[in-house]
Amino acid sequence: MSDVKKFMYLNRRAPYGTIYAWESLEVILIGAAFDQEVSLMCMDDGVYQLVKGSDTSQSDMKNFMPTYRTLGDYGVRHMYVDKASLEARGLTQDDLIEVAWEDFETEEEVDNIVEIVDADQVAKLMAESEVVFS
Amino acid sequence: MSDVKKFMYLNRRAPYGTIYAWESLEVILIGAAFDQEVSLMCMDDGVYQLVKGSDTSQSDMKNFMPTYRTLGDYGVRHMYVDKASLEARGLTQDDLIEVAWEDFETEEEVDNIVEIVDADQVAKLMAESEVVFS
Amino acid sequence: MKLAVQVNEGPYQHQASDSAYHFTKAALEKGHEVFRVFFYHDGVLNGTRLTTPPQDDRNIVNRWVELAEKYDLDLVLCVAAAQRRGLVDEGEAQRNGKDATNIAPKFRISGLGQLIEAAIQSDRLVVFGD
Amino acid sequence: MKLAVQVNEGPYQHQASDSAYHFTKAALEKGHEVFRVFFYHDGVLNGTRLTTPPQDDRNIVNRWVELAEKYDLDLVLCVAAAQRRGLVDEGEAQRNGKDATNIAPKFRISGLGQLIEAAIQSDRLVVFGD
Amino acid sequence: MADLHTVNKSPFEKNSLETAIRYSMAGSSILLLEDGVYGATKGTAMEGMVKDAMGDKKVYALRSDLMARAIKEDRVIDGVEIVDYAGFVDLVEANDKVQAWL
Amino acid sequence: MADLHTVNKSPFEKNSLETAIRYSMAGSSILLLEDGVYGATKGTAMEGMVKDAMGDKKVYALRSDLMARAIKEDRVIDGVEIVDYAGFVDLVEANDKVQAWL
Repeated sequence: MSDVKKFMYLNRRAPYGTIYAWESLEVILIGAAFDQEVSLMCMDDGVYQLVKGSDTSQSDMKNFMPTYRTLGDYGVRHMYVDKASLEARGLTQDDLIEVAWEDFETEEEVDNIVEIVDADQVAKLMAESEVVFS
Repeated sequence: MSDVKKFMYLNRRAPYGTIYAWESLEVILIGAAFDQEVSLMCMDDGVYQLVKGSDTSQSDMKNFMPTYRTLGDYGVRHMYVDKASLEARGLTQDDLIEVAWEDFETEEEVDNIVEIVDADQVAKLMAESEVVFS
Repeated sequence: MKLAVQVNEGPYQHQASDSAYHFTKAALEKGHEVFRVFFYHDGVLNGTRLTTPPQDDRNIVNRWVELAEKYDLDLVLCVAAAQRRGLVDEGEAQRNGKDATNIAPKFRISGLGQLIEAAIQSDRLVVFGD
Repeated sequence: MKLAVQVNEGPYQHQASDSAYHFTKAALEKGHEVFRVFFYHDGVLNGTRLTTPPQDDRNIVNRWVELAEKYDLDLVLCVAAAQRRGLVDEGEAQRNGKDATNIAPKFRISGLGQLIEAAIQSDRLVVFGD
Repeated sequence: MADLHTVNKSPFEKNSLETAIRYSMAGSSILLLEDGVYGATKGTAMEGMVKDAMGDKKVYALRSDLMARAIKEDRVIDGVEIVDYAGFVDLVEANDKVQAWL
Repeated sequence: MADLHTVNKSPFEKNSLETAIRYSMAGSSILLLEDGVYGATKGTAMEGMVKDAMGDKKVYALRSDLMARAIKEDRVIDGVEIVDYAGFVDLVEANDKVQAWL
């Protein structure tokens, strides 16, 4: 068995109403140290995790949304968003954050790794993963 | 303010998957000592709380379903079941427990206080209640 | 107006405890009376003094304690729910042979009758949960 | 087969901890290896020794402890989740100035890296939650 | 007789909002809070249901929860009234009772 | 490449079963457990969806959870295979990975 696995973090929950979004993000941050091949999949209410403009100044809750923008620096290579989930919620790519990625060895750069995918692609991407974190 | 209030216990959760059904039942049992006017409303997955035939012998969980049959003795006067919720789940009154009720002072008896009600009745019954426990 | 507040979820995991806190605080600041805050189901977990949340996050338990100190609030944890989930005061520790307690100051453990009584005595019962 | 098991919910409130226990026990009885059981989110609440469930109900915490004793299971509570929710061992009590501990025997508190490592080292990760 | 119904679930995750609308009387108030505020957003698959409900019910949404979820005022369905916690308390007082659709 | 998808939510409360069906590949296995076993019942509003899924996927339900919820074998949709926890373990072994639709 190779020591590099394809990790998929599956996010289906809205932020703030429950802690799942935030604590799942903590797994990704810690997981970066293990140098796996990491993707994120946002579907259902999980697409709300990537919507920009969160303001918790009147909630007395920690605003963890800016952390998503840094995931490229934590070794996350792809952040997929399910198209149908996004559309049902009246959202478009313009509503979502942009996350840049750079390979410091090859100097390969990607401006934005947030990518909208359709149902067939979602199914295929999840099937190709080796470990799914829920 | 009168010391007798119309209490409505609103049950919308399936038993066993979470503890809400069981711990809500405990409230009703304890509440009996306070001699209020008590009704139960089961809708959505809450209708599953009244389905007969539960067997937890292979689950190592406490089977609390028989307790529902005794609620007439705990001062519950009505156990309402939302018709639409029942039908969506392919259930009929035959699938539900029967709960007898007797007024020991007037000797008034009711064979079964489990009653299927339609949406308009549900809305009206809830509106007429003075306190709703969720 | 006299209020009873019920909290069904533990701190951090669900926002219910946050909402209940902000609502209770707003009611008190408006001069309303809060007869009792009753913690049920996982809500009893709000009453532990052993939490250490991250420095940059809110301290949910301490917030309740401070509100109770300021307004002399009655914060009650349901005893049956507390026993299942390991919330223990001195009395419970003695009765159940536990070697430690974890209840926070200003919270007390009592029976479900306290919820029923609060619902009867108050003008409104407001429930926060999952 | 080498298994990693993740438990995301506390005992009693959700059935997830029951399911995880029965699955883990069945796997061990079939001769599979369980590399680690990792408790995350409210799952850390499975690791308290202060519960006193009703006499006629299962004791979820003790069940985990006994399974760990029999099969030398590694039961790990996530430290960040444990701090938020008041799960404390000796080390945590010292570091965070707490006057009591509540962790059950056979459980240990450690970092999220333990989950990642378990996922890498095991053939399958099986997650139980809400 | 008028009641306040509180809904704290995303309408895309659970049917609480739909059920609250169907089983509440005309003249009721519905307060969206926590993840429930997603139900107050324009342009979603749920917008029609909420607009229909506003024919005979009043819908409110909690400001701090809208803000945390990045729902700006111009994305809130017209006619939904935005309130803070003080307004929440006033709604509780103005109605006969509160029913939580958890 | 074949995966085991676990669903522990009532299909009437949350869309996990629907999502698991839609986003899993042909040849996948779906195990219903906890409140998820309600999805295995005959005669419900969800039966058609489950039967359709069984065209190219295999559906399983956990026996102890069916029993606790009073779902007798004759009420289980034909073709849904009932397994115990040992069978659950075998399914985990037989598939490449497990995906939990929590």
